[in-house]
Amino acid sequence: MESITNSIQGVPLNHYILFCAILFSIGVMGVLIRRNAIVIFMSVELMLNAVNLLLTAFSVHHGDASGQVFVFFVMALAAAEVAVGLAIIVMIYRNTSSTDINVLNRLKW
Amino acid sequence: MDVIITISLLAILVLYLGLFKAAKALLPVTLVGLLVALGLTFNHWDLANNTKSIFSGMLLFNNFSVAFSALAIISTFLILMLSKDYFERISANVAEYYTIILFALTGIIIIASYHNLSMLFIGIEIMSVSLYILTGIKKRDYASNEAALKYFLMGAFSTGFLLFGITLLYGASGSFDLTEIRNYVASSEEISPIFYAGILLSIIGLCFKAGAAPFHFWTPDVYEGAPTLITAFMSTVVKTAVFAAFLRLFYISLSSVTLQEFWVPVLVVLASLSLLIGNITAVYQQHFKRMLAYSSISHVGYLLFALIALSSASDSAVFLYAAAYTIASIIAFAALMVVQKQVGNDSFDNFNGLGRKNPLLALTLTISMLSLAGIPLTAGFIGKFMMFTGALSTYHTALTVFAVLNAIVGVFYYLRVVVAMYFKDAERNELAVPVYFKIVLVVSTLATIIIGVYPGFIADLI
Amino acid sequence: MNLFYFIAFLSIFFSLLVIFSKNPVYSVLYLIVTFFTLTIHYILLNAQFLAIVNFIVYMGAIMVLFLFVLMLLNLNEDSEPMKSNLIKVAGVVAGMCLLVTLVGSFRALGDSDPLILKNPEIGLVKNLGKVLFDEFLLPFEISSILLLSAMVGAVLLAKKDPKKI
Amino acid sequence: MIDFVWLVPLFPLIGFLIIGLGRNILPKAVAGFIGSLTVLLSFAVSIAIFVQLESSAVKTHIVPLFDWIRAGNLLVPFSFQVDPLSALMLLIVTGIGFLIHVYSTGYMHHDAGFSKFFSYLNLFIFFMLLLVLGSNYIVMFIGWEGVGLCSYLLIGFWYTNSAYASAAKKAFIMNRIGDLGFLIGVFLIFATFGSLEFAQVFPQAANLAPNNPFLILITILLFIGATGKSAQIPLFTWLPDAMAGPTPVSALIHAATMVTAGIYMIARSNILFTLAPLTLEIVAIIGIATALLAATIAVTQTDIKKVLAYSTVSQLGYMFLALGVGAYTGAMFHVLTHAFFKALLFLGAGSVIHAMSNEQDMRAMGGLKKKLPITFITMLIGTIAISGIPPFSGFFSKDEILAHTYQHSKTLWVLGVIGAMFTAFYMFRMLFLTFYNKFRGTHEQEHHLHESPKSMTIPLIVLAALSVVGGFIGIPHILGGHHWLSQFLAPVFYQSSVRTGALTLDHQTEFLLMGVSVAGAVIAALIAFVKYSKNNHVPLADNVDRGTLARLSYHKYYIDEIYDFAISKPLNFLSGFFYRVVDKAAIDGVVQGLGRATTEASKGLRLLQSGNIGFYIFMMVAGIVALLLYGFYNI
Repeated sequence: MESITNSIQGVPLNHYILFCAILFSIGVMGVLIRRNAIVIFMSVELMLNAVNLLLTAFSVHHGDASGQVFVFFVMALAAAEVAVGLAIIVMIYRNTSSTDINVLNRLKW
Repeated sequence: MDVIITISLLAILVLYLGLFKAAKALLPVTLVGLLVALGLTFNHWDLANNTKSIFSGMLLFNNFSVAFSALAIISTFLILMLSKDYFERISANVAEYYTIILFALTGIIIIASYHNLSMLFIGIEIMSVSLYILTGIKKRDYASNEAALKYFLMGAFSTGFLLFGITLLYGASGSFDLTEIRNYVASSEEISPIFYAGILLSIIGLCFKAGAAPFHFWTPDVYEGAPTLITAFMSTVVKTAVFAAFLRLFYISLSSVTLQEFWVPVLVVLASLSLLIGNITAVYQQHFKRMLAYSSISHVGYLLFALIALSSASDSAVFLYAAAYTIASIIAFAALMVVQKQVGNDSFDNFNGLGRKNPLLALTLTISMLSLAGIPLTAGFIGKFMMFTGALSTYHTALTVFAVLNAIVGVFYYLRVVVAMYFKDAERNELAVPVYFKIVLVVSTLATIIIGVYPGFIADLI
Repeated sequence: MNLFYFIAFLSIFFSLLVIFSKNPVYSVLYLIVTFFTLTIHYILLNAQFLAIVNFIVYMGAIMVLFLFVLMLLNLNEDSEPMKSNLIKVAGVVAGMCLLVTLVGSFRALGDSDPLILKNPEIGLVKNLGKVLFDEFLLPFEISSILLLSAMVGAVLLAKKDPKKI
Repeated sequence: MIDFVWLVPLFPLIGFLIIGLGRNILPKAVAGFIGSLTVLLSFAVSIAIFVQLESSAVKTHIVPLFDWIRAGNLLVPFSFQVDPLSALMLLIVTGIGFLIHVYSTGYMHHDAGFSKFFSYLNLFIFFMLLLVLGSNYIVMFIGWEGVGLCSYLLIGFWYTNSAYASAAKKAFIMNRIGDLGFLIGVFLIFATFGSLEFAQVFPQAANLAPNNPFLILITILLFIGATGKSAQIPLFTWLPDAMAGPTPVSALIHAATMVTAGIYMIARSNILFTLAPLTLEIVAIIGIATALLAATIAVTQTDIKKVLAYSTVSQLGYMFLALGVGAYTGAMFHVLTHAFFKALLFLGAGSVIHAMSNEQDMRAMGGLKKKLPITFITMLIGTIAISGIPPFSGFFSKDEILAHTYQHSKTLWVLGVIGAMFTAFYMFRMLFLTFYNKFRGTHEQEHHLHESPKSMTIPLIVLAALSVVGGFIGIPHILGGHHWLSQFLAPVFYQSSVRTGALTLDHQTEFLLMGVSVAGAVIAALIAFVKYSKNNHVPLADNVDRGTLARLSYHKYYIDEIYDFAISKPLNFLSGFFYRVVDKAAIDGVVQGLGRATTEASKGLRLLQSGNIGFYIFMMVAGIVALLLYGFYNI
């Protein structure tokens, strides 16, 4: 274990921030370019994970455990959100036989 | 804390009542439970106002929290009084709806009393997840489905930003505790740039939940698609709670002068955009509910004034405005539910001639509209007045002028329904207004006028 | 040190595949791989507890749920309508703008302190448990409301109504 | 009694509540009785207050009720200020309000909405009293908004007619534009002086140097508010349309009380305006321009109420002229006398309309002198009073205004005299068209003609008496009086009068000025007499009755020709031009254009709400990027 963790010695904190920002932006991009509600939702999960990693990095940086505890809460949230979100998608699929978000635009103006 | 426990236990109790098919008892039990919670809330009232945070700094249940929790509980109480026979028409699982509303209320009380960003986050998520479900409870209704999906996808998306913001605040300051964050700001010579970015992203996340432009896009569609009772809940209790959270974060942690110089311009832009988009778009709406949705965006704009002019008076300004807005909106939604139920459609034409057939309904709705429009001697005027004087005392003259202009536009569309009720005739039958509705209408109207004439007793609370 | 960059590269690569693969099922699979690389990141940071939770909850439970729903709804490549190329390009451009502004406002391209494991112990279950059940006890308990609410709601929404009411 | 001033607005409020809540239960007689009684009680209290104030050494009393708004350093108490100015307004509002209530019991007797009408009327009185009693700008603003609301409700009272509803809407929009100015002005006052209490703002303002830019801005904004409420250029077009409401409403709201709120407000804030000479100049110019414009339009109107409406606009213009030249007392004097004779004229017109079975067109009237003797005599008195012929009340107030104007600027004075001539002309025209010569209506109408009931004629007689003697409270020194009103109001205008100085005309000039304006009025009245009574000229659309003309003697025909060529044709043209182009096209067009622009913007903006989630998220991301860019440049 020691040897593995040693391998991050010397990685600047900024590179973690940069990396997580990239992952986060990829998630945003996914939300923007896909039409399937499930894939959009998956992209949102990607965004959350990027933030989780960043939280952990900060936690390690500050030597403070609360960041990692927070990640734990975020995962609980993610589980709850996934359950509800997928239930909504299933419900809609029953009514419209589609998960395409472009089909759903009757409410407008 | 006992309030949170009471309400969550109440939720579970209601769930069990549903299991035992005690459908008749659901509403009374819920209402009684809310009254108990309200009593417990007032129990926390501290005249000296020097409450300490509890649970290792997780919660700070001070007078601010008491006031906002009480407002949330009272509004929920009033809204639930409108729910008699409402859920039964939608689905067989009535108990679950009460449960989820109560869970949402728990979340709301948490975000009115958090003292740690993790509590803020969990509170907001309890509230949001419950609302996603409530929006979609008309399972076979296409509009409700669509609203639920829109709300859910955009809500989850914005949660990402809120979370990112919190993360950055943590990354810079090394703590989730509001006081620690303030100490970081006060003690560090140079505040890290990621802290600023964290402020921006938190603003984005909270503005989404509150429905401020340009993060408002979900509001009209979701409000329209969701069942009216839930819309009432969302546009009143939820909005108030988000602003309580907003205010707490900014007042406790981010109120230093250098930071204010940074985020005040952002909020000025967001507030003006919200005012503009909300008011202008509402003008052309043909349906009452959608009009209310757009107008709620504009009210977010007014509420943001309190943050722009952040001071010790912001608490009572937001509280007063939120109370006025909440009460008036409850009247509007109650009237809307009556019309929707019996006419089936909420376009303005369906309000024609109500003044003659349903004088009580028409009168209360008129007062509510006057209050929303900010006409003097109603609560809404006091709210707007506090907001505007606050903004002026921090020399945001141009913004105030712009807001006053917008308020004038607001008068137009609010009075449209009044004109329809009194000045247009239509052959129509009297609408039956259930007793529960009448109670809510009369109580809320009285509250609107009392606050309007004598705001002292409520403005001095905090 | 190089291990971090290599894993980071893998994460980015697979996450790009997630959003660009046409078939939603592949997307899920790539996402699982991405999450696996993130698990490795957690291990690198010596956040062992999170690594395990990430592995079990995310890769195990959540992604399987996704896959399950995809299979249930029988969504494959044919049924997924793609957005027009213009929108795709616009989406990518917007995402890049977001990235640039994010990074710019973080000033993340400049020099900074290297990340040092000041206290290698914090990520261990023993230590986290102490913090979680002491300082963060309240949020932990409150989370149960969140989960309960979500459970009730998910059942409520996904359940098929016996008859039209 | 002064400490019980809150009783004054309380009575009408109680009346409103009783009538409003019991409007389906109370019989008409009871509703009318309660409505009138409450205002009478207020009037009694007002008299008591007035008497006490007159004898008391302290002229300004603040009666606090409760602390209304307290936020940070801002404290807005709900309190009333009793001083000569508000005591005077109290008497006008409650006194004339009472008479009009009594009148309405007769006038509205057959109306289905009788009780509703009285409840609105009482509510109006309540708000009007708040407006004049408030000791700060916020209480004043409440009254200001409240009277606007009541006026809106009352104009649209017969809402079944869509033209009436649209008139109500127009009045509301124009008033909102004015209110906007007022409100921003009030906010600026708060920002500048840190308070909204009159008692705190004015002493502070008195210490400022004249032409302070803030003061100029504040006063201009307040004046914009006044133009909306008091129907001045450019926001005057709502008032003629407001005649759609029942006639007692026109008399009470759109002649005697509400429309003078703007003058009251400026008179109240006199020190602010005195220190902003630029604004005063604007006020004077707008005032005289409105006076002339409205007077020319009134010349060709054929609807009896429209004539009176434009006349009101014109007289309000005079009051603003008075304010503009610093004659605050003169303005308030004219408010008072105008309240008497214009309420009288409106009520008289109402009596005529009542008798004519709701006919308002003067072309269908004529020869009513014998059928409606009381109405005729009282309206004659009113007409003489408004024309400024001594010794009736209008003479004194108008003369005072013109004298001050002369001292200020000769040009304005000339214009003022011309306006006064117009006034005399169109008022006598109205009188002759209505009461002289032969009846021109249908047989049914002729058969139906009757003098109005006592409840309507008694207020007319009282008002007529007041119109005759009302001017005696302000007899100028040169006529042997000592101008009681000016002495009474002196404490209110003290700070201003120190700066502006008194009237310094010598007696000769003053007599000359009086002579000119009286002569002008008499000549104008004579022209009207010749044209509309002797020659029986009826403003029928195009065709002139040649047969009638042929019978005229050569000499008179000659005069008529000259008159026609030199005065009548251009005048008619001008009047029509102002009516069609300025009133209808330009001002209404702009106002409607603003409304339409908002609607169009609304149509456009709502397209943003496309219903597509992808688009929404895209917009959100755009917003986020914009915010982050801001962050990038500002960290």
